[in-house]
Amino acid sequence: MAKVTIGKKACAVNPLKMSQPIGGAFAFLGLRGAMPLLHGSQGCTSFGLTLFVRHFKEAVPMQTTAMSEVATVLGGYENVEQAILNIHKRQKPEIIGICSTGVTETKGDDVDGYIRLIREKHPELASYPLVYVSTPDFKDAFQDGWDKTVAKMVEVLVDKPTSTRRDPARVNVLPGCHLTPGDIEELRTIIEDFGLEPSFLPDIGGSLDGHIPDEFTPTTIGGIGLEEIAMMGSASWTIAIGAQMKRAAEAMQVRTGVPYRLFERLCGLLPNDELMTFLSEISGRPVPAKYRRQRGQLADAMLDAHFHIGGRRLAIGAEPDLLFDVSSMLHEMGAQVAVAVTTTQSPLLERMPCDEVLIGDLEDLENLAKARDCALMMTHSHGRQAASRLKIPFYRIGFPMFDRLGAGHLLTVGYRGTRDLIFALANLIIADREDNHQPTPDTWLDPWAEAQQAPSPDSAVVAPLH
Amino acid sequence: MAKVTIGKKACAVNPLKMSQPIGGAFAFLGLRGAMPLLHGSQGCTSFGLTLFVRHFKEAVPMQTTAMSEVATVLGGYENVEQAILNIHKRQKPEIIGICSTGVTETKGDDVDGYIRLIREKHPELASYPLVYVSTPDFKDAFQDGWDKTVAKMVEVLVDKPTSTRRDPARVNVLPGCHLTPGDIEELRTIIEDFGLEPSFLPDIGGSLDGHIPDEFTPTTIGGIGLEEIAMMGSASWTIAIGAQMKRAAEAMQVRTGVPYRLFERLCGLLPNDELMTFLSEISGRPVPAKYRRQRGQLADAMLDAHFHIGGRRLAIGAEPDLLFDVSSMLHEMGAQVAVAVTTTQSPLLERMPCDEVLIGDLEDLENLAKARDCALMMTHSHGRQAASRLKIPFYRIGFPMFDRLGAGHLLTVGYRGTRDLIFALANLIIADREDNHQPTPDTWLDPWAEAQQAPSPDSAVVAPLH
Amino acid sequence: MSSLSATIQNVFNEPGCGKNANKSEAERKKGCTKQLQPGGAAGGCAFDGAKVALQPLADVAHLVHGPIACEGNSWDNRGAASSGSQLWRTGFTTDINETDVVFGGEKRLYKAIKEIIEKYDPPAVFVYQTCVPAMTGDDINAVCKAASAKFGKPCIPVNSPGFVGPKNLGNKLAGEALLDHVIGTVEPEVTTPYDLNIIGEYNLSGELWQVKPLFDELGIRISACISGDGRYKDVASSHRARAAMMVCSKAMINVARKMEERYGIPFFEGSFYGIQDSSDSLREIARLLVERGAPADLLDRTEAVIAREEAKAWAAIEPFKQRLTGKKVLLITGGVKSWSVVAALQEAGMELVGTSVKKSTKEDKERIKELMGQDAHMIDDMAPREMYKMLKDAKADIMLSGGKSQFVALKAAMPWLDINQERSHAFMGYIGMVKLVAEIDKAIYNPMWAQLRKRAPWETASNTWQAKAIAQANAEAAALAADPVAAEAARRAKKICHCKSVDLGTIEDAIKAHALNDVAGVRTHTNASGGCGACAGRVEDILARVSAPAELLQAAE
Amino acid sequence: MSSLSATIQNVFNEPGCGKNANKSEAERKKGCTKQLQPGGAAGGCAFDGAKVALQPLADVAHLVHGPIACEGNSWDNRGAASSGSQLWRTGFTTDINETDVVFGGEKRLYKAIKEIIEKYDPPAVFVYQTCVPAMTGDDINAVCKAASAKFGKPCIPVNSPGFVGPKNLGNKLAGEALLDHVIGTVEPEVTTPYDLNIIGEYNLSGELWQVKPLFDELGIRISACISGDGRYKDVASSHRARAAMMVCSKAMINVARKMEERYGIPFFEGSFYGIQDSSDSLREIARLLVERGAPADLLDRTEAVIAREEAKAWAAIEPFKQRLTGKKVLLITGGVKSWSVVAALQEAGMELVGTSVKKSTKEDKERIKELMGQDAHMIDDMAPREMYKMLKDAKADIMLSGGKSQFVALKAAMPWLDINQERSHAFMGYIGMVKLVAEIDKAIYNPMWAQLRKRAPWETASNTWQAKAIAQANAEAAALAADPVAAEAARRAKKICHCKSVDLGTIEDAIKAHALNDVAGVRTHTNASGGCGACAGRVEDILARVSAPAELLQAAE
Repeated sequence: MAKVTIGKKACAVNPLKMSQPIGGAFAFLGLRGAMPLLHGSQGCTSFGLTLFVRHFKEAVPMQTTAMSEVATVLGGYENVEQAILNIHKRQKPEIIGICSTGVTETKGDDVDGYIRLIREKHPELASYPLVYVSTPDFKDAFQDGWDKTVAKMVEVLVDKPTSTRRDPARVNVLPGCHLTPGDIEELRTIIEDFGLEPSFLPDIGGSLDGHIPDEFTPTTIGGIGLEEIAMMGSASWTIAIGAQMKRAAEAMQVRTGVPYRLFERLCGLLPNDELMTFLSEISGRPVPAKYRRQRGQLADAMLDAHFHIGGRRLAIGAEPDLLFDVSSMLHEMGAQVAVAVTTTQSPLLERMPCDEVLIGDLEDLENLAKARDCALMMTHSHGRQAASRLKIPFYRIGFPMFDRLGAGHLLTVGYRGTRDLIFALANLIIADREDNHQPTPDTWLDPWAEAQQAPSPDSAVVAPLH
Repeated sequence: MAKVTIGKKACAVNPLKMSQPIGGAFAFLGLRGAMPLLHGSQGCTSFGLTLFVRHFKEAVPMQTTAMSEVATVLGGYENVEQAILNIHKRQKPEIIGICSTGVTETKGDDVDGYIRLIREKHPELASYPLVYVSTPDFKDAFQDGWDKTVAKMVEVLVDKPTSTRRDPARVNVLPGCHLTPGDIEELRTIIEDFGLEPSFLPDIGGSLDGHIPDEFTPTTIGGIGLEEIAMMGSASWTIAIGAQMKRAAEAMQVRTGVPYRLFERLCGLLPNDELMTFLSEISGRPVPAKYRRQRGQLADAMLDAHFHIGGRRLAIGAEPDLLFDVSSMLHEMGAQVAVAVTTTQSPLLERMPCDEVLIGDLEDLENLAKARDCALMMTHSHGRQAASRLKIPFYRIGFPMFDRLGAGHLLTVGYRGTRDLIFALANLIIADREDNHQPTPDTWLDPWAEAQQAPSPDSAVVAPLH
Repeated sequence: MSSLSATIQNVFNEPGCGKNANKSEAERKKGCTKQLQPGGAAGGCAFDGAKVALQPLADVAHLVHGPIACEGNSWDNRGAASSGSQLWRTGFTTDINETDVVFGGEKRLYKAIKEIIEKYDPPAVFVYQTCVPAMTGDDINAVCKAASAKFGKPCIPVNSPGFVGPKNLGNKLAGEALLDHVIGTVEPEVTTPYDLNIIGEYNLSGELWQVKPLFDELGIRISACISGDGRYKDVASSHRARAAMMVCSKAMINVARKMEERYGIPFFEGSFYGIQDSSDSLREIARLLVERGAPADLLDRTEAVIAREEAKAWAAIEPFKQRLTGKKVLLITGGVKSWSVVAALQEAGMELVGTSVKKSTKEDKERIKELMGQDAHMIDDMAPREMYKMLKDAKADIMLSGGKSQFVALKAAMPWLDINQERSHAFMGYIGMVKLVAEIDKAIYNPMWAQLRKRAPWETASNTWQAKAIAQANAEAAALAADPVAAEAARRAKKICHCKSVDLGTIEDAIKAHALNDVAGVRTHTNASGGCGACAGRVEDILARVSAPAELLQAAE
Repeated sequence: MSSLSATIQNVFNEPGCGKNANKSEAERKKGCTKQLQPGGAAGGCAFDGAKVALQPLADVAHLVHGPIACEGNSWDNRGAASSGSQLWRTGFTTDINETDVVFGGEKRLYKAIKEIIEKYDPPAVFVYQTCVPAMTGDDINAVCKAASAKFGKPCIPVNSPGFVGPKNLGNKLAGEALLDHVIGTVEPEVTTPYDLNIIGEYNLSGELWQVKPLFDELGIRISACISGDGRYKDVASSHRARAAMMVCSKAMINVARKMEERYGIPFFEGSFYGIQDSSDSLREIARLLVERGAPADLLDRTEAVIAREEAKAWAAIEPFKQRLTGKKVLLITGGVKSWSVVAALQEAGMELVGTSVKKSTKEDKERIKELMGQDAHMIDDMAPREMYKMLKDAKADIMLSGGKSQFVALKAAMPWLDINQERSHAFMGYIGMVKLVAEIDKAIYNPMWAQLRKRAPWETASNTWQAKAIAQANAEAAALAADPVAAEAARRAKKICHCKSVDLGTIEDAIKAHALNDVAGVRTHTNASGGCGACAGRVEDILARVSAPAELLQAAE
């Protein structure tokens, strides 16, 4: 059981965290024909927009209510109304998703009330899909914005089922925000290979996978359509991925009675065994040969890689679900998660496979990684400065990844995704050893100092299993 | 049209080339229950074996006729006989594949004659599958050994069709030795997604993909079975991949009448368009949506990456088919293939997308890369020393790749494989720029010297297209 | 009136601003805060603008007082280069929480400054105000004052919360912070007659270093660059420079003008984009320095350097001529770049088929006409689909623009080159212009485009998306052609003022109805040009076209 | 008799070889060239052995004269470490072609030497003969002689073509090349009474550097290490050393013995694997050096170092005790390692459940019994499936072995640690042994194993492959148990001599039929032990078991 520590600094240095409104906006990007709208000053949107554009290397739709100082003081009704009208008229999205920000939450704008008023005042918007989520910047983090937004989507967009009959082939999937478009595509293929028909809410795999679109459109391209969301109540199961999605899965169950199965992790051997077992059970089909082979390949990759990964001290900074997923997998490969830094509370924190989890920033990650002599750093692109100062290899996980290409295609789920991640990390470590840790005549000049640094046999982390 | 130069040095330094008998043995590793047998001294086998073991990180079956000095002088009949008998008795393979080596070719052993004698002398071996290929070390290279062996397999193991009826769903695939197990798996999936049933000869995807085997077996695990090979004459088409496979494809056509289509490359946008078109035509099915998306993703990856890859001078060392494939793709992305070194003759050499191709070694690759100021080196693992001396990024392609994990899963074929390769290369270049080429106050102290180094507008390589 | 409001008002009064010159006293007071249109705005806020302007100051700590969004979503995202300290790339924020919102965040801010000084010991801490603490009333001036006194270290309040306006206002508020709290607070250790300030240059991709060797050669010393590769002490003592160059962006014109006012440092607006501009700027620098007392031989030495560098640059461009002659370039950028790079491109044989004038001044447009002829295709704002059609119609070979339009060009399989802030290439000075030509050559001749323009196997000639887009545009055009009423409606629906969302028809009607003949009149009657003022030029064009003929018409009747 | 044959004969006569000691004069002449079994052999050839032995000489060029296979398939594949020149990692080969095969390759070889000297200027070129040019009659001795004369640079012929025998013969032929052409050819610049040669140590993973600091502390100077991190000049002048340590591998015993013969350099066989061995070796070095004239205080100083290092090593191992006590280790390796590391493992609380004796001498086995008791499980060669069953039956927690058996262990989800040549860890000296214990701890406690041993979702308890393998083995055992005839047949079918493929039954029958009582007799009658001689120990065991009771039986009858 990990001790959860909350950073006590007045000044966050090199933030790990991003704000929850853009986590909410991100969720809307996984709907077809959507326009996310942040209710705040224009900077709130432009910073978020820039993050997404640099991460996905795509044009990304996102709008702002463009609150001025005066509007902020007077209340944002007019801005919300005008924004919705303008967007509805110009970009003609199928849905507008609205997230509040720090400015408008400080004032206390009643956006749900505004929307009611707007619908009354403009009959053409009476039943126009508008989903609002309260996501103040000064609370919680990116992941929270996503999970609240998906839960709200379920509550607002999913029809209550009219009959109790369920379609046995249909499965809802509620993916956490730590999954990439590549992950979503992989899961889609896996689920379809069992003869099931998945609906992903949201479906960033369809919208942000970096394909060339068929037309110029000012809203999202791809993603799940509203009619498909409406029908999710007729599915036989909901699969939720990441502890953050429990809220949305429960909302779905309450609203439609569709039972859910939560997979806290999909990186690693056993979590995917569980997924395969579950899919096999609900589909009544055996696990396809492809995945049997892939399991063998993963096991083999673990064996090949454990010589390199085993015993390494790692420093990982990520949002709770991603941190739990990746660090659990690496812990299971014998690595020591010596430093774990995250952004926000989660029921997972106490179950992290390490002694301590810190809700903190990248300065903490850097200082702890240095103090604990870590051999590898994993976090989002902003960790680049820290890793370079510490002269240790750096593996980018999570959002944003703005300084490398292909962020949308990174894979961590499934046997195959786990295999590729393990190879990538082992190869980083091998390269680092070759480049920076070749033995020299001086390596053992003071051998007993080095012996002290050997993995402590008293470490509570590496507990005997048999 | 590239000028083909043959190195004139008496001493090869840091060889790029590997010998053709182990290329032949490699082909046998793609058959189920096979035992490759090198007719030579035991070192011939043990060096090859070590190469494969270190590349695939797997136990690999391979045997030797263990020629002693005396046996070499007297002729190897007894050793061949004893080896076959021993292997047949102990490992009980379904097939023994025999390749000659320099020693036994120098003496001039008539192995085909030996085999006839052995079959006569040992009735239990009368129809036992024994395939022999002549592969002297002092001629040709790895790739040649593979292609000769596959052609021989076709001649010996494929039944002549008894009827003219063909199975429209069955497709033979003859992959070059530059494809990895991961490439083979990708192609299998692609072809199956068109409703076709491919037979890969050889099928290293089934045997060397690094899965955990179901049992301990002293022969190959997985790979194509003899009964499947025998039936290849009833397929409707043969797909040959890499110019090296023309020989085998023609052998197949001569023996069985099955027409073939040669794909010289499968890395890049247009080559895969051609593959898709062909599969769509022969299957009568439209291109699956999955590949339509993947094509868009590749096009998008090319756009994202061309800023980084375009204009870069590259040094590539590889066997002819792999060199042609990868360098063509990179040339099409705007890179300059400034140095191309290969191992052996091929009709492709003159068509390489560069000014000159040298049949040479890694010393040549290193010296030319230095002289021509290349920004990236691509070759097999043995290039590591050269790249490190030149302080330029290094990307491993081809065989062997002994200093990193996951060699068997590297992907270069298909839209997806091309996409991942492009991202990997662009990211290497980006990382190198960040680490080693940040602007400083001194960067432009002598600007006009730098201007001279700008991509020459007179380069014959980058010809205008419109 | 709060001190922030006063500062903003102060900025609005900027006499150095070309746009202001077009306004009446009353209008000027209304300010140039772009009244953004909800649901139709893009671009950064004032905080963003202030941070962008000051962050390249490399050795100071930039502390953002606000919720995580302001710094967490945006830090370390600029391509400025520093030759030394990298502290500017460290993200500092108070990351205020709910408690701070309710009870105020001043204490946290004070502690944050203390932590930074203890851990990083920077020469100064810049504190950026953001919307939420501005609303809750956190007084960053007071906190900074207290902290400066307590820690003996300058703490500079930058009062530019996002909601006060757009990015360009933020640039100027950043300048005010420097003027109020930094510039003139330290005396330089040495001064020379060759001391120059450069204002509004951020050293993106290190491009200042493309020019600096020429300064070094001429003995010209950069006292302070505000703010690229800048150092606190240099900026604080920059009031003793002899002259200043204000880089054309106008982002910090208030700094240049007030330094002239306060310290008598003459300045000129110049640019190092383009060969001619580089030479002009060098000449102007030499002239100002000599006027302020530098030895007169500087002028000749400068001319010699200019002659040599120009010759080398033209020689380096020469070999590209054969390959680039006749290549058509579409230039979508702002301000001076819409014409300053044109000469070099033309010298390399290229033809400009269009240039954007969305952010251009009247003078900019004159220069364009001068360079490209009266028929110069000047482009206002355009939608992606229109841009695509335009690219095709104009048969452009390459588009040069900022990152914003890159995806349109790339998705249309058009060569594209970033010439705005996010670019990784440095294009300043003589060598920079050669580099630009070389990069254009590289982009145009990349064999990739031919492939990307080919159809996918499943597409027929008529179902490519490009074909569909063109067909749709053509169909719309045909429909309009067939229906003059609809065509006229479409023409009149064209948006002229984006801030106030005023269309062409409304303006034309107002001009005719009220016989208007100036922008102010149009503004009064339609609200057009009542926002950022950027459309004043367009309104003038309309006035020229509509009102004149109307008078003629009346005369003729 | 060619000079190569003479050299080989010479090596066969090696009196320092323990195996030879067991042979008659005539047998010795037959040589120890392992008569390899076609279709049943593994391991490298004589060329491989020669290259392995010499390649760690870091500053010389190693040129392989032969077709591409010999060097192209094998270069830069060793983990030896050099503290300076990396030339040894450069692959040089004549890569002979068909023309060379037909017309001879001597000219190409000569040119190759020339090219190397011109381009790389090494202190010497080592030329390795391979099978094909040996067959076609290329005389590398002559070429080397001519080249040495012409270029004034030692060119050393290493006459060890692959087909003359196995790897270990090649090691010795490499030694002969050094004895014939290198050692004693240069006089050292300085000598001290503390000069030591180390022979047969390759500095894999740099592990010599785990011990060297102790030498440095004691003032002991390594004159030459043959060949790890070696330099040509050091080896050439190594004949002036005072003493030598021959590392137990026996690979170069001929070098040690002949240097003693020729230059009076006493040597001992020692090892730095294991704490006790390290101490013994240090002691022996000190003793030999003092005997040869070094000041006697070296002995005391050495004892002090030993005491300190042992104490530190045991202290460092102590904390692992709690975690490793009762852990069962299976040790599959060769020679001294089969017992030299045992003490440290036992000190850390581990239990040895088996050790391989395939390559062990009689003395090795005695040491094993001493350490592990009379019931020590000594393992000969075993098939992978048997090994798996053995691992399971013995309930071993980890297997230590060379790379060859790694895949068996790993695929069976057994912790495994490489303690042979390919390992990336350095395990020499005191610190090395602690590292070994730490690595064992790391491997055993890796949580991965628990996962890998779990069933895949589609497997039931009975259809896992492990279960199937065990079931099959058990079924076979049961079948044998139920059928005494078959069981006896199986017992008798066990291969004793792998070279000559002689099974247990044949040997037992021969012993009984001819009342044999020594290995030579068994060899005469069955050919067993007529190859590499490694099975002599096994034959002795059989003799002890079969012949004695047979006599007793006869006596009893």
